[in-house]
Amino acid sequence: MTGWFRHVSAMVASVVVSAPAVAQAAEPSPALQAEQSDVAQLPAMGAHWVFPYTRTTAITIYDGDNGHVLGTIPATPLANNVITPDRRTIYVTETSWSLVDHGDRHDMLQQFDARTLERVRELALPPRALVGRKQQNFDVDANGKLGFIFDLSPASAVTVVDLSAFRVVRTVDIPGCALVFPWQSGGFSSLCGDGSLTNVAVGTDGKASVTHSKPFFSADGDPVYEQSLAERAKGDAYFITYSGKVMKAHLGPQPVIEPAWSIQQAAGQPAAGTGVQELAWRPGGTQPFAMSYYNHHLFALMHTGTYWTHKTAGTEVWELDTQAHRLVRRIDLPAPAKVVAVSQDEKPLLYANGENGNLMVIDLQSGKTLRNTHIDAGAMTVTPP
Amino acid sequence: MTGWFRHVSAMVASVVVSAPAVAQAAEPSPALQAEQSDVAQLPAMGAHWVFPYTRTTAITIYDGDNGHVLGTIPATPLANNVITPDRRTIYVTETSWSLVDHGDRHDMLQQFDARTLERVRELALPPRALVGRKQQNFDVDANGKLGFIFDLSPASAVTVVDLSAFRVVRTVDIPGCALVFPWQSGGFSSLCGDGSLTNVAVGTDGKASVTHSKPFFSADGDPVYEQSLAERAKGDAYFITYSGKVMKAHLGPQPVIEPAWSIQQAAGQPAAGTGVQELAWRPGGTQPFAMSYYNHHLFALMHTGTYWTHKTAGTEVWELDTQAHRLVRRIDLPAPAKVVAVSQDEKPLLYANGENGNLMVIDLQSGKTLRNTHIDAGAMTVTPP
Amino acid sequence: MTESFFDRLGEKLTRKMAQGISRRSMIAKAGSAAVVTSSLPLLPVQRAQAAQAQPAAVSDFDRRAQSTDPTKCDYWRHCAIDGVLCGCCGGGVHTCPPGTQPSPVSWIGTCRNPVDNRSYVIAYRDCCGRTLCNSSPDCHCNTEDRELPVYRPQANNDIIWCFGGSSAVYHCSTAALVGQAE
Amino acid sequence: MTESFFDRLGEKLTRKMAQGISRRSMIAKAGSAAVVTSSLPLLPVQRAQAAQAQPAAVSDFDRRAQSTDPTKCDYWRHCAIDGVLCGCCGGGVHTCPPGTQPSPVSWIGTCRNPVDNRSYVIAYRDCCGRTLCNSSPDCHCNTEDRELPVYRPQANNDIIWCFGGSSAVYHCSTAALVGQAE
Repeated sequence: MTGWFRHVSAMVASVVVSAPAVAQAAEPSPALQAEQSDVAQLPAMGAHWVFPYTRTTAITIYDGDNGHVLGTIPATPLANNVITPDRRTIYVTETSWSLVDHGDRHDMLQQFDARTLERVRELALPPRALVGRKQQNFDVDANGKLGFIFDLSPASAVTVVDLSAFRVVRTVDIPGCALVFPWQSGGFSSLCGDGSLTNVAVGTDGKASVTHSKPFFSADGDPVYEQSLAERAKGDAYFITYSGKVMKAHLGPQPVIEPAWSIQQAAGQPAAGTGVQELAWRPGGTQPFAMSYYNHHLFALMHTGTYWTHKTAGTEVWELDTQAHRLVRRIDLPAPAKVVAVSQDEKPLLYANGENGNLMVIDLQSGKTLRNTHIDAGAMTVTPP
Repeated sequence: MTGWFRHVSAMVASVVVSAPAVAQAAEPSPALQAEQSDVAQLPAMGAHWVFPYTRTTAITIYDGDNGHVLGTIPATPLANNVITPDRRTIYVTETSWSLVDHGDRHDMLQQFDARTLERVRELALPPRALVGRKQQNFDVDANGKLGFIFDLSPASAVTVVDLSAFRVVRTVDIPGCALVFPWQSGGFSSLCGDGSLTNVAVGTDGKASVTHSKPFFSADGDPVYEQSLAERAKGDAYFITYSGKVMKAHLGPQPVIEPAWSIQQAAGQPAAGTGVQELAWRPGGTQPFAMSYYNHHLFALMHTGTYWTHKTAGTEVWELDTQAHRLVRRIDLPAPAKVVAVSQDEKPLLYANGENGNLMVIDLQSGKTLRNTHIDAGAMTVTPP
Repeated sequence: MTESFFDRLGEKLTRKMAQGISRRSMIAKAGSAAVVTSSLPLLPVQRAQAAQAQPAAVSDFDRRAQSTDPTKCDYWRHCAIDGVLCGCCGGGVHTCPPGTQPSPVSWIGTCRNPVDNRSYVIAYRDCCGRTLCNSSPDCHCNTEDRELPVYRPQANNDIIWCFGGSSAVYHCSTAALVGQAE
Repeated sequence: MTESFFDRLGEKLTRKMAQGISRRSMIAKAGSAAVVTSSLPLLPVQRAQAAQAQPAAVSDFDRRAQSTDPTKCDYWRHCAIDGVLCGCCGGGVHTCPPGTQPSPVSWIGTCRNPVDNRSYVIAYRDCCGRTLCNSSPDCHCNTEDRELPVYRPQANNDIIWCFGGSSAVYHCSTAALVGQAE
């Protein structure tokens, strides 16, 4: 592919047609000149680019400032993607069958160049977990050296990939546990069914050492969301329960977990419980949380409901100061949303994927809704780190 | 696949749960009993089943009488399907890549059992034509012995398949020509850019003998629609031009082509010409024609417009008696449609795929619209022969 | 590459689970060199029974559930289903559409039947091996009563439960009755 | 199976056609044992010029065409385009979006520029090798001026014009200006 592509790129000259300046001039304007086909390249990735999953075929890259499409990364409903901390590379994990719904199964890690969107290389993987898209199925550590890919076949495991050598280092079984929350470097933690963490350090020799933390939540009583947040740069995680309790953790072989605080109490309301008839503002969605890491403000999709509404779309986004444990503001959404994301600059844009397939873009400085456009947005949206 | 499937089918018992007769009886009703999973099979294919292409993933089988889904046949936008004359088999030609949009290309003929919808066998093919879906890309002869698959790579050819032995007999080059209109048996004709037919007889020894008819239409002046109709049982074709001229042909090594008649004149209107400003009722769509073969009534999607509107959606369906060359009736559609199809019984249902993705079902006896439902209907709909 | 190992492990586990052998013993038997925690999920039915031991208040879903139309999301057995109802695809509440295959393993929900006020264990078996069923949007459900994260896999409805079939491609979901929860 | 023969033939033809060698001579040279008719399509530009020799009335599309926004279906060059405009996908009117590849061959339309009232030959080159661009429905066009059936392939917009690339998967369509039609 690449060889042919270079060949064509070399063939095409940069002949540009200048449009006639005056439309209906008395003397005939010169005829337009022939054009050559070329291929667009992208500038360096901007903080306001946004990567929603669209339909069942692609991650479509939008410019959040003007709403233009910048490009397309192929992605079936089974795909997951990660933008590396240096924003130069986009990784996609993908599973496909050679004959659409049968034939040989291929589990792949694909590396895309963020400027050309060319598929630079790809790596065959052990079978990945085939579950709903979420960032916690696949992530990389802060220095972009190791990738962690959740497997479920149906036994739980994580495939560790050396991203420089682009090879599978090893697959680590994590029975009873799931998902990946990367450390700052050299490892990851997974959430377990007994309310604990399993912590896997991967040495430079490729060997894995595993520790188990004590239980700090109850999977039956008030489970931690799969879509809890990992701050790669610091190796921190923000574990959030169905009822809205937030526990900050510093991840590593011996994770340090801070006491829980309540999103609802931070907003001056009673802490929400787990009653199936207990009405409260509650988090929900397929990507219910996002964080602005420069000021550690948490954005949570909130709706009114009882317990067991953890997948229900949010009508508001609550911005919470995770250091002061207090509500900053409540943002009314133009339409109920299942996904929230936020840009990582200091003039942040907030993104929400509506249940109706719209991408909503809200300027967090002015509070204004900049756009609310149907793009067939799906269950996940990624922003550049 | 098949082995495992049989195994499961054998495992599952036919335990059926009877619902409690009285809802809130004073004495406690017996508890519901456990169920086993099983797999549905279909009855013999009914005349009122209808096979619209839905979204980009499937042919969804609907019961035209009640609107229920009966089953799903996988089909990408590159697929084409044929129901055999005995209605026992559904063939699908398909093209896929092992890694979704790259990797190894596979061109396949897949055979499905019409009752179990199991994929019975599949055959690797030479590269197929990747063009808009239409019946004329792939058809079989009236006795179901030979299949003809249009290739374009970009040279034109047709792959001939022995459907009993399930093997490729040969690929016949048809330079300058395209599509397949099957004969009653033993061959097919293709439309050519010079306004002629190329006729390919395939002998029992697998050898192809080719004849060329004289030009009978002008591809530049008033081309014959790709979606012209083939009546396999008789080896007849109804070639229809952009402007609405119908030419019946009996296909074979020496096709006999009858004089053209005008759809518009049959309706008491002036014959439509090819003027780019000439307003008339004109045929159009992605599947603009269908025929009830028991009485040879033609159904044409019609709209008002100038020449070069041959793909425009129809607002009416005109029913035309092809023997008397006269209009039977004009049927107003609930919404503009790009596809028309008709059931092949004597109490026919008319189907139309709306531009809005609706499937419209019209009872041709009463003239009533039975249904107008959003099903993400696409560019083609097949009915049982 | 450990692909073939995983293929085999997956297949082995699946078959054993389908035969009702405890997952704990299986994982121990698999003898993996890596981690074994104490947090192994119990067997589906055992777990569902354990959940039932807690006082069971009636959820909003339960209150509104109907027992007449199994092709709607509010049918009582669909209290925690995520996907397309097979009854809208040529199958039924415990029947896969033609040409698809029921997964031998499934996840488990507990739903209340409004007719007899009993709670039943429901096996949400996916039908697999064929591209997604393109049915009416009314048939796409995502309910969540007692649905737990993927680290409790047998109570999670986000997993494609197509282990052990010819291909793990998801077509639709059934809601077969397994037994009473009491 | 003649698969490899066709693979090779397809590739050879494509390369030659991209270099502007007549298709007639190529097919003759290919020396196929099968049919050769007298109805071979002319070279794209030749054919477009031939069409221009006929009196060219102004079509409804031409009358309504605009010359300012190439991301709309009524932009003058889009008189016979079938597909998604690459300008809506990160590309432009003659530019493929990043990560896709322009097909070396294309089909040909003749469209009238409302600014200079000249007719131009437009090469509708598809950009290939990536799943379909998911742009706004406004960018999905199906216009039909002078569009001919597939037996005149170089005037047909129903073909996926992705011959010769790494994969024949369709992403979007461009409308590059090739020259004046007169």
